[in-house]
Amino acid sequence: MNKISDEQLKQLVEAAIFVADHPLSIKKLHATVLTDFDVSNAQLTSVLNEIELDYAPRGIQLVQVASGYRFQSNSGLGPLLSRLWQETVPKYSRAMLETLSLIAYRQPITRGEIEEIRGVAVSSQIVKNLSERDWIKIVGHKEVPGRPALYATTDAFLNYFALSSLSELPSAEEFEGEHEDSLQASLKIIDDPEQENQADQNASNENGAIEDAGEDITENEASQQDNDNLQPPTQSVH
Amino acid sequence: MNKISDEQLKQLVEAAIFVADHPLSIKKLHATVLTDFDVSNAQLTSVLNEIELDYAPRGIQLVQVASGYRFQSNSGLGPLLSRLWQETVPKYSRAMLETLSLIAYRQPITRGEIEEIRGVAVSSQIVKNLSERDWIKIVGHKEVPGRPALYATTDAFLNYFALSSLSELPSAEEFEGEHEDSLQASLKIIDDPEQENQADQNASNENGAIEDAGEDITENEASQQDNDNLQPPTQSVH
Amino acid sequence: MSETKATTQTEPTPLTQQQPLALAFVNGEALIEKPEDLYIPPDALEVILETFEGPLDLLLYLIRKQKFDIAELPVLQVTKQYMKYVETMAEVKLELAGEYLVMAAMLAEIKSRILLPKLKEVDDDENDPRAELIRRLQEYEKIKLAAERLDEAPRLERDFQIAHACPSDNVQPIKHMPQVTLKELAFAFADAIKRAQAFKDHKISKEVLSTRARMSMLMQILNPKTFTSLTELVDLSEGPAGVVVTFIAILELVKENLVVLEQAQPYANLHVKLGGYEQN
Repeated sequence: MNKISDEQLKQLVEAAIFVADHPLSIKKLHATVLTDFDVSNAQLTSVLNEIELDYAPRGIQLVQVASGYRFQSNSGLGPLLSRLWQETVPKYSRAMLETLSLIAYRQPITRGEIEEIRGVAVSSQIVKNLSERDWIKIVGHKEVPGRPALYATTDAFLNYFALSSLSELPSAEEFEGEHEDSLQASLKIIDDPEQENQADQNASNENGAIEDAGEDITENEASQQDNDNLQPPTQSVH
Repeated sequence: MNKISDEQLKQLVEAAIFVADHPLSIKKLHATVLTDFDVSNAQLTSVLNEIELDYAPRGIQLVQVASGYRFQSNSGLGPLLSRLWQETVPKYSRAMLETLSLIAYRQPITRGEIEEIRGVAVSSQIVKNLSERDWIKIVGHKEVPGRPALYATTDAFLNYFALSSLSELPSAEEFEGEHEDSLQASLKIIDDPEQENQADQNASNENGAIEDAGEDITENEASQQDNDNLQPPTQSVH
Repeated sequence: MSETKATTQTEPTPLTQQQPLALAFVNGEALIEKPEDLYIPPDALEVILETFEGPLDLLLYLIRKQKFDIAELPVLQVTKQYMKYVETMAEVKLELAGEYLVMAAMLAEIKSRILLPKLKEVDDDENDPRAELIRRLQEYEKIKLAAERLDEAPRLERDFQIAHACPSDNVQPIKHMPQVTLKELAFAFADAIKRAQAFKDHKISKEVLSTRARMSMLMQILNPKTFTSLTELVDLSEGPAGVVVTFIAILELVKENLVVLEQAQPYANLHVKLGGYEQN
């Protein structure tokens, strides 16, 4: 058994609690990091108390939980620390948007009815996600065999879209102009016969293949990226 | 933008670094826990310096590694703290360390270039292991026949060795001095054929017994053909 | 080999002679140290060779062992010793020998150039292969030392661990939900309705064979007590499409945990009854 100074003991115990995967009990401390040292329980407890006091004014605290000691952030900092874990939920799928729109425009509606209109099954995940976002809820059951749930939108749904009532839901026609514009813009390149021909010619000249304008652009971009990839390594070194 | 006192800032930054899953850079701190606060980089750096000093006498310390700040246990406590885990610490082979060193010091480098310097083939297993540990990555391809991959080290490599940048690796020039040889002086001696012959004669005459013992064994056990293959054109010299 | 054999024949030396002698001259001074590694039993050699990282490493070892300068590269002595290792290596570990043999050839060539005055004059300054070997040895030694240094450097796991604190219970990940506009919603609705109408316009007996309707029908045929054979549920008069719809409807019901599907053994008939699988 070796001797260890109070200062060294404090450092060792503190570091052990910080690096361990689980809370450390006094017993576990004795069995692991202190196994070679002659340390009494009283000595260890006093060191733990000292550490606890040291951290009192800091952003983390030494706390004792059922299985032992661990360090934990101040709960007052919880809401701010939550920002360390941010997750972006992917954009909603077409199936999700159509399901939501059918519930909004045709409520109350059963899952079967949605499936009938869409012609495909509605996945449970979609219903779950929309419920979790608090945009839809079950408002009753249809009195047909199986008594399927009837879905409707919530106030949270109205609030999100800044609607005061469902009657304010717009029809697609109200956006019709915009819709066409955006469609036209995206089709423009392909619709322009001259440009397409030119691209075609370029493609055939360069590699004898017939490619449309879209593919040509992609190819240029791809090779550009390749070149870029070669450059940075030397820079990132320093 | 809200105001935050230096004391609160210190608590928040400290707790954030302690609870985060990865090292936190100043940029990341701004983008997460500090997003609502009006904190200058100078203020943040000064708080980080304060925290560093606070922990100087303790069992853990604040360090800056490639991807940001983290707390880690004092290196001196390593052997004691390793008792917290059953598994033994991985050891790395010379082949792996030499390959890694070459990638670290000569990046970006191809496998062929590594093999040329080491004088032996680099096993795929080593490259695979280093890639799986996320210590090396392909950063491009060399524009020579076969377009071999160019390897470089990653931030994860620097983090593992608690380095904040490659410039913290001991400079390669340091190794040159370790066996300081005067190339000039030595070339002069070697260029003197008399001395070289003399040395050779000494070696073959006076050391003949031991050498012969070795040769005999070799000759007995290896086929004559093998020996011929090994035979350099020197035999005609004597 | 025959080189040494010739020496042995002209000057036979007893095998027992082992007193320390000047083996080489370094910077004009005789080096008196017996390289004890000159003779190694082949068994031990195999083990030792595995510790070398290749011909450059072996060469470096031979040079350093005798306290030579790399830059002096005592080609004659080193070549002899190197050959011994390589020969033994060829016996015990043939597949290793390739790289070592290339080096052996290079050493032999350098040696011949040193010893042949004619060749030496021609070659002199430019293109001295010894210079190239010295450069490679120095370069390799640098990396060897760098690797040793890296191995000694403090590192995670062995020398230090990351210090962590648990987030307090009220730390919850923040989810950024996707944004949806009224326009997207309106168009999604319009698209769904348009498609539904397109289906209707194209009539389609598929409507007759809707999976949902078939699911409801099956729910009424089946009972929770006894299993019904799959063959009883299929109406062959509906043709292949009907069989497919029935089968999909059953799978759909299984998915929704409304029926239980059982099979006694592979390829045996399937049986269905109302009820759900234990949720775990």
